[in-house]
Amino acid sequence: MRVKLCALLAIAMTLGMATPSATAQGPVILKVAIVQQIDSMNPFLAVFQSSTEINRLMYDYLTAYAADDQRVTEGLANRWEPSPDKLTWTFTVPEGKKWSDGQLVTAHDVAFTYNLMLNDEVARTANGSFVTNFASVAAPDDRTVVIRTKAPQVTMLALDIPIVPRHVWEKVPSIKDYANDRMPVVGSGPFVLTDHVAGQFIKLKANKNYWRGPAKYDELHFVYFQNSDAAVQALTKGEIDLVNRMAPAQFDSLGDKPGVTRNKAQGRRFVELLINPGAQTRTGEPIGDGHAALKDVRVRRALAQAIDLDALVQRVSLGYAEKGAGLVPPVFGKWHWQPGEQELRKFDPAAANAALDAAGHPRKADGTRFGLRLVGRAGRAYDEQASEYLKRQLGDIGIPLDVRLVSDNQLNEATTVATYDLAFSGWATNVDPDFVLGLHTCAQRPGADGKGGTSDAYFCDATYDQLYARQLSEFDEGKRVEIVKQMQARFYDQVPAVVLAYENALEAYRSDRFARFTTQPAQGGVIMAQNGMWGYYGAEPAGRAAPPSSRGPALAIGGLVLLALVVVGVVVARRRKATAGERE
Amino acid sequence: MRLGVRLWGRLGGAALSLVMVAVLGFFLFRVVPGDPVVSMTRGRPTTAAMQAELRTQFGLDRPLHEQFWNYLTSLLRGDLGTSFTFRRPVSEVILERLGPTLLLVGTSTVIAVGLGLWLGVRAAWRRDSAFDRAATGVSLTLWAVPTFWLGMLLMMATGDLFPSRGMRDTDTAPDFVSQALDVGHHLVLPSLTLVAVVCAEYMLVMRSSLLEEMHAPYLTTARAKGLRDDLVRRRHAVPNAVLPAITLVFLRFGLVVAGAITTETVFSWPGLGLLFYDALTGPDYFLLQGLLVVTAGAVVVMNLLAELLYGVLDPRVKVV
Amino acid sequence: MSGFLTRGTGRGGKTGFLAHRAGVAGAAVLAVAALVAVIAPLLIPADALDVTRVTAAPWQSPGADHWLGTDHTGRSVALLVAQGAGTSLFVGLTAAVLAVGIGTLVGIVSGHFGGLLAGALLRVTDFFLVLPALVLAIALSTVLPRGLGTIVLAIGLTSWPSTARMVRAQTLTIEARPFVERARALGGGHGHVIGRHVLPSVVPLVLVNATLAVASAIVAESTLAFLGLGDPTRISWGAMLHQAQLHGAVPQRAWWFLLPPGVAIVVVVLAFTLVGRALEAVVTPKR
Amino acid sequence: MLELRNLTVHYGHKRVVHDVNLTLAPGQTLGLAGESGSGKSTVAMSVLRLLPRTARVDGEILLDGDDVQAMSWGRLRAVRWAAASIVFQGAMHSLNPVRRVGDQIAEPMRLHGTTGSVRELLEQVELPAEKARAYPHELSGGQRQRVMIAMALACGPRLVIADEPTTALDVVVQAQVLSVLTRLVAEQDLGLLMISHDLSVLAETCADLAVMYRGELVERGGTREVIANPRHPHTAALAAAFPVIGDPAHRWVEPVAAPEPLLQVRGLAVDYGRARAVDGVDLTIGRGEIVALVGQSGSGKTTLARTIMGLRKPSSGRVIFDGVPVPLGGKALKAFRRQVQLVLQDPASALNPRHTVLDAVAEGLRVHGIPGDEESLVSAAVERAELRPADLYLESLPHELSGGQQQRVVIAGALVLQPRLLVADEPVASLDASVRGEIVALLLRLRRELGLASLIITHDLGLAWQIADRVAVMHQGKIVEQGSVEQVLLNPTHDYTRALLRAVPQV
Repeated sequence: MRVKLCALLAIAMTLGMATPSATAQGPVILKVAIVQQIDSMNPFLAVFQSSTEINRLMYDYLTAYAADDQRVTEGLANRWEPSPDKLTWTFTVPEGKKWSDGQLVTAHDVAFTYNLMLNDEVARTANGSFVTNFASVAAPDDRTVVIRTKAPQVTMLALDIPIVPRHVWEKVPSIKDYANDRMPVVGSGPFVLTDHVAGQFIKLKANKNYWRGPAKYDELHFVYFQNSDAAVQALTKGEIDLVNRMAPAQFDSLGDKPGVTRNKAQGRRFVELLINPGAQTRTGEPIGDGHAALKDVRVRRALAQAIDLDALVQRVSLGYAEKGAGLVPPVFGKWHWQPGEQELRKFDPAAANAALDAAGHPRKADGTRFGLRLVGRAGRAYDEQASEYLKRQLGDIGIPLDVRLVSDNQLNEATTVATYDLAFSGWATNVDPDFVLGLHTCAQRPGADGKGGTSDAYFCDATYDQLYARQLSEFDEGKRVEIVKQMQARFYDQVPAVVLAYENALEAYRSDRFARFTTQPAQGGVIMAQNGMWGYYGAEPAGRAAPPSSRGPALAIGGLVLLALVVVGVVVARRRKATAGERE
Repeated sequence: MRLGVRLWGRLGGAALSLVMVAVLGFFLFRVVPGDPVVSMTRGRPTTAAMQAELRTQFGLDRPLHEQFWNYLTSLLRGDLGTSFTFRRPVSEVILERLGPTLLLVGTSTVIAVGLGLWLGVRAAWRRDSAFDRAATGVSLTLWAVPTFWLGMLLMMATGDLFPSRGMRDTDTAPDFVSQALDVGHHLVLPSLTLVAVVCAEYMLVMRSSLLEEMHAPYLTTARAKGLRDDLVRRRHAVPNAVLPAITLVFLRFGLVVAGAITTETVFSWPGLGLLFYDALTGPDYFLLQGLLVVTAGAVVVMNLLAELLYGVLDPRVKVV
Repeated sequence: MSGFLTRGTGRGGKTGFLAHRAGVAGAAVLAVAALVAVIAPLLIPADALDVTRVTAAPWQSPGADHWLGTDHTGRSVALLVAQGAGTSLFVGLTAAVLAVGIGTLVGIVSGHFGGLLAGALLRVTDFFLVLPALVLAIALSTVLPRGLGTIVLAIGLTSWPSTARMVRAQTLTIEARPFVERARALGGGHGHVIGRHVLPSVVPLVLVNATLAVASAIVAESTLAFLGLGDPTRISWGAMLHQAQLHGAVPQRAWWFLLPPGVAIVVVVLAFTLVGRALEAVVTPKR
Repeated sequence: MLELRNLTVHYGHKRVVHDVNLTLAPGQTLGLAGESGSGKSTVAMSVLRLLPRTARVDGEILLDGDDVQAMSWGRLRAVRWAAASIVFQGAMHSLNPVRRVGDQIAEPMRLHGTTGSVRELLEQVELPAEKARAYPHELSGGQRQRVMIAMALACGPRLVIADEPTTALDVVVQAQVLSVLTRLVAEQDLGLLMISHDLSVLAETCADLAVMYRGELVERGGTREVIANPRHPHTAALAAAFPVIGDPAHRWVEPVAAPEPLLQVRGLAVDYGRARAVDGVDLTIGRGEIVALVGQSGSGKTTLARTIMGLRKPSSGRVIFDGVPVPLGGKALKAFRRQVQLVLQDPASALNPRHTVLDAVAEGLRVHGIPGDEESLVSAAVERAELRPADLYLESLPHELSGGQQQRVVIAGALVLQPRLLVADEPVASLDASVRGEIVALLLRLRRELGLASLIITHDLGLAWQIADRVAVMHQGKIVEQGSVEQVLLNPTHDYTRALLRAVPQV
C-alpha cells in the first residue's frame, strides 16, 4: 500500500508540475530554432556556421553586405580607399559608433583585432585565411585604419572578421582558453549575448547602442533542436517563431498551417557529385585509388550527361531547388554562370552510351562497362535519396554503382585521400566567389605526405589556375565577373564534379507573431544564414496579441487523470483493506 | 580479515575494469581512419596552416603511443581531452549535461522502481490472476517496444499538450517556481517514455524474483504463525525477493543512463544521451571516448555500489 | 522431440511446449514473419520499392491503393514493412547466434577449466557485462564501415556476456553434480565430461537464451538504425523509423509511416520473448 | 485435543491421504512414521490448514473441538500458533533468512498478544540470549532447530507438531535436539505430534506410534508394542531398516578370514587451503573385505574417499593399490579407476537425468573403450544389480525409476567394468527404509559372488553393524579407532566412538 501511495505521489508531482508558466506581459522575444551545435562564442575560434551567424549578430565587420542586393555597404567603416598600386587600403571608422557598454568604437579596435590575428597563431583559427596576405595593419588615429597587403587583393571589402573591443580583449591572456562568456558580452552588433546554455539555448538582447538603431523587439533566443523535424513541430505548436533548413516534405507540411508563413528562398548552397579525375598531390604524385577510367575527360563528360538533373530536382528536392550549372549559385546573380546553348550538356543517355563506347569502354557480356563506388553521407537525406537515382541512371549506361553511405568523418577521409570514384559534396558560397573558386586550384591539393590539402575535387588545370590568378588582381568588377564566368565554364567543361542542384533555403516563421522579416536579397532571399544580420535585425513584431496558451487543456486533462487515479486508488485501497482479513 | 580481503578484491576488480574501459576508449576511437580536423573546417575558407594549427591544438600531430600516454596521464587528472564540436574540455561538457540526465533518469527511475516493484509484487502474489496476466502481458509488450518509437508515438498522440523538445522554455519567468514548473512540464513525456520501458523490466524482475520465493518454507512458517496474508507478503516474502530487484535497479541505473540516448534524442532533452547522439555526427571522437569512459565508468562504480549495498541489505552476504 | 512438445508428466499436468499457449502463439507469429521475410523479396516487384521508379504520390494516407499509405518517396509502407522483415530477422538471428556462440564458448571454457585462463575470461566477461551494451554497440558502429556486417558484429560483440555468465553458471552447476564426479571417477577426461554431460545440459538453456537474444538484437538493430548507424542501403524496420524521423513523419501526423514498422518490431520481439519464456519453462522443470 | 476424522486429501486426481482417523489427547506424544510420499507431512500441514490451494481436503480436522476446515480466516489465524504450532523440517529454509531470529520468535508473540520474552524462550532451548540477534545463517543446524522449537513454544500452544525436526542433523546433534524437545514437552505437558521416517527417533520421543503407508494409516499403538510386534508388513520393514547395534539378527555379514591387503593408505593428508581435512590416515582394505568408515559430517571421510579415488591430490602420503602406488594422473590413473568404482549417496543426482540406463551403465565402457558387445555387457551388469529383465530398464530415464532402482543402476554402472573395489559414499542414506535393506543385501551378495571389496562411508553406525567386516572411526581428519565391527561397536575404546554410539537413538 505504501508503495502504491508513493507511486501515486510521484505521478501527482509530475502532473502537478505541468502547470502553465506565467508570461503575461513580458518582453517581445523572437525565438529561432538552431540545429547545429555552437562550437565556441569566441569569434577567433568559432568555425561552425551556427557560431559564425551568432558572432555576426554580436560583432560588426569592417564592411557589410546590403540587405537588398548584397553590395558592399557600411560596416564599422563607412569609407575605404585603395592606393593606386592596390597594396595599401585605408578605411575610415566614423565617429559616434558605440560598443554595447557605451565605449566608443575606434580604428584602434579594428587594428587590435587584425594585429591579434597576425601575431597570434591561435587567433587565426577561424578566419586566418582573410589575413594571410596582410603585411601590416595600423591605426594612425582614432578614425583611420591602414592595411598593407603583400600582393594586390581583390577581396579587401569581403573581410568577414568580427571586430572585437580592444578594451575587453587586450585583457584576455590566452585566446585559446577564452570562452567569451562574460555576460553580457560586449559587442558592436545589433544584439548582445546575455546567456548561453550549451545544447539548450542562447539568449541575446537588442543592443540599445547599435549604430543603426536598436532592433524592433527586445530579445532574440536561439533554441537548440535535435533535428529540423522537432523544430518544425515546435513551430506548428508556436513554441518557436522561426525555422530554417527544412526538408522539402516538412516545408510542404506547413503549407496550410494558420499563423505560419513559409519562405522559399534561393540558397547559398549547392550540392555536387565529385568525379575523381585521377587525384594527385601538389607535386604530381598519384594519390588514392580512383578508377582509372575517370581520368579521361570524355568519360567524365559522359557520366555528367547520363545524370538527369531535372529528375533530381523534382524527385529528390521535390522541386525546391534549381538545376545545377556553375560553381556560384544564382542567388549571387552577377557571378552566376549558366552554360550557353552549345556548352550545355543535356540529359542524353544515348549520347553518353556512345561516348563511352568511343572512349574505349564497351559494354561487357553482362551489359556493364565498369563499376564505380559512390560515397555519400549516411543520414543526409539528399545523399540517401539521390544515390538511388544515380544508381539507376548510371546503371542505365552500363555503370553499376556500389553505394557506400558513411559517417561525416569517413566521407571527408575518403575525399581527402581520394579513395573515391564518385562522392557527394556541397558548399555554401559567400558573396565574393573567391573562396569557392579557390578550392579548385592546383595549389589546394595536398602535399607529398597527403596532408594539408583543401582541394574539393582534386581539380588541377593550368587554364583554370591562370584565370584564378587573374581575377584575384582584377579590380574592375565587370572584367572580374567575366573571368569568374570563364572559370566556371572551364570547370563545367572539365567536369571534376557535377553541380547537381542549388538547393532552396526553406524557412518558415510565425506570422501571427512576427509580421515581416528582412530578406537578403530582397527578392527571394533568405532570413537566416544571410551574409549579414538583417533577417534578425529587421524582424517586425505583429500586434502584441499573444497566441493562446496551449497549456490550458494539458493542465485540465492532467488534473482529471490525476483525480481519477487518486479516486481509483482510494477505492481499491479501501476495498482491499476491508477484505484483507478474509483472504489468504 | 577474510572479509577485508574480499572488499579489496571487489575494489581491485572495479579498478581493473575502469582501466580496461579507459584503454578500450582510447583504441576504439583511434584506430579509425579519418582526420577530424578536416570535418571541422569543412565549408570554410581554411588554409593548410590553419588545419595544422588545429591538429596541434588537439594533440593529433603526435605519434600514437605519445597520444596514449598523454591520454592516460590527463585521464588521471580528470582531463578527457577537448571536444572538436564544443572546443571545450570534454569533462566540462559532460559535467554540464549530467544534471539534466540525472533529473530525467532519476525521476523515471524513482517512478519506475516504485511502480514496477509494486506491480511485480502484486502480480506474483496472485499468480495467474487476471491482474497478473494483464500486468505481465503489458510489461512483456512494453519490454519489446523500442524506446525511441514509444517516444515518437507519445509525441504524436499528445499533440500540443506537452512541449516537443528540450528541458525548458527560454521565455519562462526566472523565479524558481515558474522554472521548476516549466521543467516539470517538459519532463512529462520523456520520463513517461523511460518509465514505461524501465518499469516493465522491474516489474518482470520483481515478479519472477518473488515467484522464486513463493514456495519458500519460511512463508509457510509465517502463515502457520497466524500472520495475515499481506503481512506474510510484506514482512517475509518481499524483503527476501526485493534484494535481487534492488541490485538490478542499481545496475540498471547506470545502463538507463545509456538507454536514455534514444529518449533524449527524440525529445531533444539536453542530457548526456543527446550529447552522445550529437557526438555521433562528425563523429566527435574525443567526446565519444569521454562519454564511453564516463558512462562505462559510472556503470562500473554503480556495479560496485550494488554489490556493497547487497552486502549491507542481505545479511547472508558479507562484503564489507 | 515430440516428448519435448507434449511432455505429459509432472504434477501440473502437461508441461510440454504446446501447453504454453502464449509460446505457441509466439511461434505462430514467428512462422508468419519468417514466411513474409522469405516470400516478400520474391513477390514484391523491384519497381515497387525503387524510389526512382515509384509513381504513387508521397505521404498518401492509407487507402484502397496502399493499405498502409506511402512513405516520403511514394513507396508503399505495407510493402516496405514486408521487405524489412528479412533484414530485421536476419540481423536479429545472426547477431544472436554470434553472441550466443561466443557466450557459450567462453562460458564453458571458463566454467570447466579452472586456473588463469578461466580467471582472465571471467574478468573479461564481467567487464563486458557491466559495459552499457548500447553505448558500446554505437561506438563500434561509428568506427566500422556501415553495413549489415557491422551491425551484426556490434550487437553480437556486446551481448554475449550474459550468455557466458549463464552458461558458466550452468557448467559449474553441472560439474558439481555427482554424475560428473562419477564420470570422472570412471576415468572420463575433459572431452568426455564436456561432450557427454556439460554440453547436452547447457544446450537447452542456450537455446532459450538465443531466443531471447534474438528479441533484444532486433530491438538493438532498430535502435542503431534509428540513430542513423544502420545500413542505409537496406530496408529494415529500424531504418524505416529513421526515415520517418528524418523526413518529418511526426509533424505531418503520418501515423501510417510510424506505426507499422514499430508494431512489426514489437510483435516479432514479443513473439520471440514469448517463445523464449515458454522454452524456458519447458527446459527448467518446476521443482 | 486434536482429532482427525476421515481425513482425505487430493492433489488434483491424486489421492495423497486416504481416510485417516487420528486422535491426540493433551499431553500425549504421538509419532507418525512413514516413508517419503506416505502422506505424513500432508497430515501435519492440514492441521493448521497450510496445504497449498490445489489440495482438496475432505473429512474433519477438529482442533479443540472446532473444525479447522470450517473456520473463517480470521478465526483460523487466531488459532494458528496459539493453539497449535509447528516445528518445521529444515530450519535453514523455514526461518526467514534476512530477519534476525529474535524478531522471528517475537513475531507470533506480538501478533497473538502473548506475554513472555525471547530471552526466556532461548534459555529454555539452551541457547544463549545474544543469539537472538543472529541471522539464521550464522547459526549451526542444531541451533537453528532449537530456534524453531523456541519459536513453536512462543505462544504457549497446547499442541506442537514436529515435522522431521532432526532429519538433516548429525547423530550427535540430533540427540541433543531431541532431548531438548522431549524435556520441554514433558515439562510443559504439551501434546506432541512428531513426524519422521526414522522409527528410532520416534521411539526415543513418543509414547504412541502411528504408521502411514501410501496415504493410509496402517498401524497405531504404543511405540514399544508396534515395533516389537508389527502387524503390518510395512511396519516390519521400517523396523528392520534400523538395525539395532549388537543384535546378531541385524548383522548380515558372514565373517571372512583375514584377507591379503588390496588397498593400503599410508599417512595420507589432504589440505583445503589452510584447513587440514584429512590428517595422516592409515587404512587397509583387504581383498573382498567390507570396511565401514564412520564419522560425523565434516570429519573428513568423504575427502578421504575422493582422495583414494584420485579425484583429489593428497598433500602427503600414498595410496597403494594391489601393491602398486596409485599414480596421480595419466593413463595409469585411468587404468586404476577401472579397478576401483565409486557409488554415490544420492542415486538421483548420480545419474545424468538425460541419459538412459543403457547410456549411464555403458559410460564406463565407452570411457575406457572396452571392446565387446556393449549391450550384452550392460545387460549382464544390470541383471547382476538385480534389475531383471534388463531389457525392461535399458531405455528408461532415471526419473522413471524408483530410488532403489536408480541406486541399482549406479551399482550396475560400476559393475560393468568388473572392479575389485567399490567405494560407496553413504550408499543407502537417501533411500527409503524398505529399499535400504535390499541394497545392503545386494552389496553383500556382490561380495559373496564376485569377491568385491568395499569401502562404505557412512554416518550410520547401524549400517556398519549390518554390513561391515571392519570399522574405522574418523574424527577431525584422523582415524581415531579401527578394528573389527564387534570390537569397535561393542567395546569402543575411544571417547568419540562412545559418544557416537550414545547418540544413536535406541528403538
